[in-house]
Amino acid sequence: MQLVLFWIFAILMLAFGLGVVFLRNPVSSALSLVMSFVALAALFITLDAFFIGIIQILVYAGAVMVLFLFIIMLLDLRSEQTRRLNLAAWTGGGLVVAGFLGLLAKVIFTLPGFDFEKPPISRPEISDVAMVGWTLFHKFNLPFQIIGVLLLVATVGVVLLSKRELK
Amino acid sequence: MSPLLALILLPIAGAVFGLAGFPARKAAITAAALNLVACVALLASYQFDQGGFQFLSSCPALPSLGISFTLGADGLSLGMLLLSTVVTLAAVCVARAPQNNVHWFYASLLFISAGAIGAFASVDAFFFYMFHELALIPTFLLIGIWGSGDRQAAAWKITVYLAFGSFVLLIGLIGLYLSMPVGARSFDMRAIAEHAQMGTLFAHDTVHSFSIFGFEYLSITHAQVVYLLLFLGFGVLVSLFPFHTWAPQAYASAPAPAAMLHAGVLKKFGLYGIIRLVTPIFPPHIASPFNTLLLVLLLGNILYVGLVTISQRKLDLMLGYSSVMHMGYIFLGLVAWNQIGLNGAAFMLIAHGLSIAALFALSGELRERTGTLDFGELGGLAKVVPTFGLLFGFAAMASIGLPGFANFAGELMVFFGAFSAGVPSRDSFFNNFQIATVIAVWGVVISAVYMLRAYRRIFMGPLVDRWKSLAEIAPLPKLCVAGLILLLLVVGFCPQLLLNLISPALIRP
Amino acid sequence: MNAATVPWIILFTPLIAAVVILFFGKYSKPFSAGVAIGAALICGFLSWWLFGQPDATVANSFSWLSLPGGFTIPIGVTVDHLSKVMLVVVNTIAPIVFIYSLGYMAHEEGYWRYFAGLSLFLFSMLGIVLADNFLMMFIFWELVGVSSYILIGHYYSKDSAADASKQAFLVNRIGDFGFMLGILTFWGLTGSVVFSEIFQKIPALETHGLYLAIACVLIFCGTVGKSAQLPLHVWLPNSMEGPTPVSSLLHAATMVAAGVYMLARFFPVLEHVPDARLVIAWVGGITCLAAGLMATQQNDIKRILAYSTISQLGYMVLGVGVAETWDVPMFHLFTHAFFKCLLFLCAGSVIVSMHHEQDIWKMGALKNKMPFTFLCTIAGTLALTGFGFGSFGFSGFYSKDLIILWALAKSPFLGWIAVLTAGLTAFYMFRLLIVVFLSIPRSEEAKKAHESPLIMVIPLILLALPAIGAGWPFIEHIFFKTTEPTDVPHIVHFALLAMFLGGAGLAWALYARAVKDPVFIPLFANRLYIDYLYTWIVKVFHDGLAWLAGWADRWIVDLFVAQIPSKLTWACGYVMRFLQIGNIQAYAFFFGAGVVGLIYLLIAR
Amino acid sequence: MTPTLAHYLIVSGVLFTIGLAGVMLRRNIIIIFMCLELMLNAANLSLVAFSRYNLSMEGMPNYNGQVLVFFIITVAAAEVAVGLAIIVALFRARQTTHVEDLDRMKF
Amino acid sequence: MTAFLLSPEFRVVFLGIFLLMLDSFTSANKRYIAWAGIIGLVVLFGFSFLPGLPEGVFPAGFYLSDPTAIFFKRYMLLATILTIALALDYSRVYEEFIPAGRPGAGLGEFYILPIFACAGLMWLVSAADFIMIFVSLELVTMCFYVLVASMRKNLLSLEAGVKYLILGALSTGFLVYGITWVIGLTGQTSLEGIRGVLPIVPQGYQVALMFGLGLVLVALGFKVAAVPFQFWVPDVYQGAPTPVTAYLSVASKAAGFVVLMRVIEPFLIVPGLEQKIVSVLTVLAALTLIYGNLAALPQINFKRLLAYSSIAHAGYLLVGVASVGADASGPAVGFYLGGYLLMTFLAFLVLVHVGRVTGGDDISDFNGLGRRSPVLALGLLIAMLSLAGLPFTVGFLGKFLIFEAAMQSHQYLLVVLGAVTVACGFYYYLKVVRAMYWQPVVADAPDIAVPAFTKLLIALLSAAIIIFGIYPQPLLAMLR
Repeated sequence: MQLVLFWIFAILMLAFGLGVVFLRNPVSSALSLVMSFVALAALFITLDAFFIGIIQILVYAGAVMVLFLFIIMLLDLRSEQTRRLNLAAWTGGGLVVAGFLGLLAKVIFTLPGFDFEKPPISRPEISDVAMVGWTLFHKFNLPFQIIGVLLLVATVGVVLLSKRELK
Repeated sequence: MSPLLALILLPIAGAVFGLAGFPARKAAITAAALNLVACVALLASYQFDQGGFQFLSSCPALPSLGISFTLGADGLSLGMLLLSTVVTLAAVCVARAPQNNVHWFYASLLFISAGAIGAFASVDAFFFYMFHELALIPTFLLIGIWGSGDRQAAAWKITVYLAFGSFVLLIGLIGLYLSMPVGARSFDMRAIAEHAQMGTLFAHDTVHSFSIFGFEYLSITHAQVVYLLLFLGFGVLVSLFPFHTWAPQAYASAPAPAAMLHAGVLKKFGLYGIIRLVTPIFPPHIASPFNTLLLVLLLGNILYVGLVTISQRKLDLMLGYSSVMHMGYIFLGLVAWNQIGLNGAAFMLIAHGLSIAALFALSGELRERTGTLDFGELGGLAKVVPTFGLLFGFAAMASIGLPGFANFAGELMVFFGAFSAGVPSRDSFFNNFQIATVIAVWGVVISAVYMLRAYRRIFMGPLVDRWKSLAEIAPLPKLCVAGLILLLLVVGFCPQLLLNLISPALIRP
Repeated sequence: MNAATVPWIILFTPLIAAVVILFFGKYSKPFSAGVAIGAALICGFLSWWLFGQPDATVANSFSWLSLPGGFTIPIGVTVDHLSKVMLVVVNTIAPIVFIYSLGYMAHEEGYWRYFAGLSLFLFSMLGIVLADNFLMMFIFWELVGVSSYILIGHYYSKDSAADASKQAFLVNRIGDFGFMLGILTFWGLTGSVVFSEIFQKIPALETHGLYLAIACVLIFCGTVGKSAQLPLHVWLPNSMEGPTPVSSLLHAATMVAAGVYMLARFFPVLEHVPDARLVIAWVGGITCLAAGLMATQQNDIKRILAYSTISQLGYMVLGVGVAETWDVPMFHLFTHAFFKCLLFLCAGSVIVSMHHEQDIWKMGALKNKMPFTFLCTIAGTLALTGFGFGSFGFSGFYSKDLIILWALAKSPFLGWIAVLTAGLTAFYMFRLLIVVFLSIPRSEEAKKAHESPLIMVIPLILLALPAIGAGWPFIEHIFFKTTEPTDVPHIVHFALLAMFLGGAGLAWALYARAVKDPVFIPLFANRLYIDYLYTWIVKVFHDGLAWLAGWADRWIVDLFVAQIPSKLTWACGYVMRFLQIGNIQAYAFFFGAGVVGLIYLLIAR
Repeated sequence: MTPTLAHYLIVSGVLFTIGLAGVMLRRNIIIIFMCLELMLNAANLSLVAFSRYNLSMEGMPNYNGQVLVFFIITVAAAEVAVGLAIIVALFRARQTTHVEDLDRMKF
Repeated sequence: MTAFLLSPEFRVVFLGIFLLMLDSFTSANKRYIAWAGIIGLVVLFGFSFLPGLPEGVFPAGFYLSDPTAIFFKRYMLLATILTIALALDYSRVYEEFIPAGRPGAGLGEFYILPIFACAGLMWLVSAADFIMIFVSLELVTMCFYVLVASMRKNLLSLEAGVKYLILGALSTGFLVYGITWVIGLTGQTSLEGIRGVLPIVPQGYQVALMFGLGLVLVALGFKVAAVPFQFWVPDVYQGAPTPVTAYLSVASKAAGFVVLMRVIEPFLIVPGLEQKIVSVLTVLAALTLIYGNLAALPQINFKRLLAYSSIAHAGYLLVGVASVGADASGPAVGFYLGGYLLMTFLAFLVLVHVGRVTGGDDISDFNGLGRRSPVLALGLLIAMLSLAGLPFTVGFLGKFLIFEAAMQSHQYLLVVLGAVTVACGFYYYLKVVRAMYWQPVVADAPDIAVPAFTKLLIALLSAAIIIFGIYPQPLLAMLR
């Protein structure tokens, strides 16, 4: 059952991922990405990472992708005009992708003992939100603060980059 | 504080004063003259009966690597210092102030001088190396800005070449450093020599084998790598064949004082370095496999470059090539690996420095006057500028090793040294060294050919009309060149004067 | 003043004179001449004084250059019979020629240069004479070369003089090349360069026969260069471009004889090396014949004498090769110095009165206008041709015949060559005498010629006396202890007389009335084409090789060690730059490719 | 029958590769940017899978990995904000979002 | 907690926030903000020499306070000070290219963002945990995205911003994916933990571990501009505002090297891995040396030349990293970076002034600088000589130490390559010297006036280059 679900979501995710790459219209691409993220969130949930799954939908599929769509609309981007088909780029890209996949395959298939089933969690009653939160605030407190600074910088940066010139 | 530091700082001070707005030429001449006086004073206060390095002062610079700023001088370095200061004074006096950037011009000259003096006064191999490089940029600027002919190409060539050579050398020095036992490593030349004597240098020599597809094409020990690197590095700096092509071009393009300083003093750095850091250190079993190679190369200098010199049609190029050629003799003395050859080589360092400086001074003067150094355009000048001709004749004769001049004694020792080299017993004759000596002696004929040919073309024969009103050499350059020649004659008549100074530093078992 | 210091005084007086003249000579002509002549006279007196002293072999040297390892080059004088004789010869002739120069050079420029050069020459020559070791000899050997260079090039504005001086120096250097190698070889064999030490060790080296022979032949190269033996003789005739007194002193009487002197000095070694002496004898014999042949067809008065000098030097070298002691060649050197010097000075006298015309075919019938010169020339000619019979003759008669006798004794072939050359000598010398002084005047100058000033004539007379009598046995025995070979047939004396008469008669027959040369033998007139051959060799091989090397340096060596590496590097950089194509996609692709490559290196290898 | 760790790793690897392909092949900067997000998310998937399968000693998922995912998502969001601001600025100046138009600087 | 918050990084962040407020809530002249930033950073720089915080106040395994970290914290502070100083001189040019409602708007951020970047960099050099590394690296990168693209009216700046954004994000992707694998396989996020676990990690995991580490190396290679991940460098350097370029090429690169050395260190204890890592680093170093030096030869744009030179220096530094076998390799790299800071900033300082007057940054814009402004020319001369590696400059000693380490660990190939490429370096650095001193001045080019503060900076930097080039001990002592 889990396996079936896994495959469903995995195939959905990959298919929409391919959609991002191959759809001409930016809007389609963006929507495809949203779908892919949603499928990904589902996969997270199959891994018992509920908090991450929710965040994925809220932050990614929600906020981030809305931003993308908003910008695409704002800039009024049309579907990518077929300039000339860059054969070199496609062959080169294809080769790199094939190479990377090959290496990945080698890595994964040489790993011993990775085909074991999911081990049961010892204390399923503890909510993973609590655990993530605890880890975040206790163990990873310093990085968390740094992330704060990072968000501040991003805010300032966006302001700086978007100021309009008053004529 | 060692008085040697003053010797290094004086030219720099002269340069700084010049740059700061004082009359550049006067500042330069004053600094150079003071430096010469200081050097002579040092020589006078050197304790000959004691020998060894004196005027020592040391200040740790990089203790973790055994590097300290150590100054000191023994007889050999004093000889080189004397050469440097003498040639510097001559060069600065001979120099004609250019129209633009006079202060930079003199500052560059003084920096070259400071670099050379610093190198010769350093006991620490690291600083010895560093000081030499100090002169690289002034040379670049001097040739590039105030040179003549194809100055840009020449400046690029000499700079990039020397940079390459000196980094090869640097690697060699590091290799030498690393072949000392851990914990006792040092860049101090005395320490290196001591290690060599006690056998702790190259104590754990490792063999590196290089193979390609299983075929081992090179098997070489660490010591041999270091030896080759040092020889190659120093060789490039000294224009060992076939790495010589930078020299003639650069000297031909350089303004006369720069050529004097570089060919006369700075280029001796490499040979001095070999005397200090290669000959006393490497045991024959490491060095001897390369003897044949080195002999072939230095014969390339003597024979092949000699022929190239003959084919030159311009005085400046010819002098440049001739200085390359003479390096071959000095190398021969060094490779001979024995007392006589070593002394001969060291002796020639100084003699050649003086004579080539005199020649470049004269050729520079000539170029200033005539605007050309082409043999085809000159002729019969002795008629109008007899003193010029006389001085040039003296300098030319010195350079071809006429007895009575210092060069002769040097060449003689080199030949004797080389002839007796590599002979285990007097019974086995005609090994590589002797064959090389035979060929090298032929070089004496070759150098006579090009020098006399040049003299014949420039000063003899019917006077070309263009030069009927050529002015005689000015008093100051005349005095300088005459001084150089006088030194050559004094040392040539009594070589023992110089040998007493340098030979205690050149003892070989 | 004692026998130990006098040689040093003799040696250095001329040097001091030269330096003084160099610095102050240009201000006053008489001063230059005075200093030089004074120095030469001092040398002359001291030499004679020294000659009168008994032989004493005291070590009289100091170390010129010595190294801690035991390598020492001394500078020292050796005062033995040989050097005393040579001192006398040199220091007798030199003042005479110096004085003669006063007249000859009276109107020339570069007076101080000339006298400084002469003094330098005298210094160098005396150094050779007094040297007690090979290296000292080599040093002065080179110095005479350079003084010869200066003096030949006295008229440096003339192309021919400039070329001649250069050639003289270079050819001598070629000889010195061998000389130096010889010194090195001897040093290698014996560990010393000092004559006396070498002589001591030579007997022990008999086993190294080949090396010893090679060493001797290499040393002999020095002689070949300096004494103008075949094949390095070409410079001597050309050196006649110098002022005539120079030709007389350097290139006839003394300097060129230094080679023979050196062989004599070296004789104790040569005695042990018959192979080397054979080589020496042959070179001498061939030289004397070839130079004699060449002399027959020269038209320049000085050149005739020059070839004659070469020929006579050939005799001397032959003498070294065949005689039992060094006295034989030295005896000829002794007599030759006087009469050849005399002949040159006579020629100089003629040349001056002919306003520097040197072609004998422009002269003629000068005997009445220049009587003293004529008589002196006759004396010189008879001395040179060895006129005499039985037990009386001119100086050359004694010395040259002695060499011929020894040659016949050792090798009949060489002996007969020498005899034949004697006939040639008579022929070309009488040709000169007849054409110049007898027959008819052939130019205006010849008609108007007059005797030279007294200052030139007196030296002629001073030299004529020894030219006539220096060979007389009682004089000879003061200087030399010659012996004659025992088993030589007496017929040779008649043959020699016949040769003299034949040569002289033939010359009379051919030239007594000739307006221009009735004989033309291109082979001899062109000096056996050797000069052309050398020119060609130098041009094609040496210069060609040099040109090739120059070309190679520029286009091959420089190409490989500088141009190609630098250009190639630059080009590589230039091409690599194009990877930086500016396109993000391309960058991403390169990035990806880099990732794949790096990971591949890490995990797949 | 449940999916194994290898399943997740393969899927995430493929997703990562798809993202990489998109970066290399698409010409619109915004889409390239989206593809970059894909890559980050692929990494997230792997992280979560690892954390779920390699339990810590207490038998709980390795939350360190999940925290990293949290950080990645945050950073990605910030990055998107800044990135889109830059892209908008570019579009305002150049009226294009095509990478091929960005070749003022090269070599 | 107070001690924690008063760690050097937080002080810097507080300074930044304070300045931000100053910028927003007062209408002070923006120059004062810059000055306040400089003074604040100088004070903090001074603080760094005071006795440090007690160990143990930081979460174990996250934050290192070893000498290297302390040295590089000072390094980052200094780099930031210099950047802001440079920005001050650059402000006139910058102002032209930012759309602003009132004069000086946007300048404040231009001065303040480097301070936040500085905090990130300081965290980065102390980071001992992959998550920490990731987060602080992103903080730095974020600042740079903004700074590079901030001259929005300058198309080159925008283009550079986009290029940096895309490629930077790409490298982040690889970094994250690599970290995923490393964390996933070892279960540890801290380097300390990984070091502890590695010996017991099954043999079969090694390939996957190398895969992960390789991807991390890729991302760090991107930061330090190692070939083949250097493609962004020339374009971004050329397009970015000059102070940012300087900052990027010094601070970001230095941090990259620190992290690189920290990250590979735990893996070196496994013999099989060590050999592979070293050989990969060797390949990277060789490629970087060759590419950086050779491609610099034909450059005519000075900024681009400096970009290639920065790649070349990354090559020498990688030689040092690849010589990890030698105990001196860490200090050598540190010293090299220290020298690199001095000479790079000196070069950029001169560039800012020359660019301000000539309006261009081609090498030909430096023609006759020796005449137009002897001070600038002398400064640039020293910078170039030091970059080229001429003795008596800190650049030479850096190369010397690197070569020494390399020889010690028998990296002969790299050493020889280094010597050859140094010769190339002489060529292109001296091209600038040639322009300054050989080439004639363009007709009626005015002399360049240099503010006193800049003169002081040039003098200080030049003096430091020479003094540390002769007496490097103080720097080296800090590193050991």
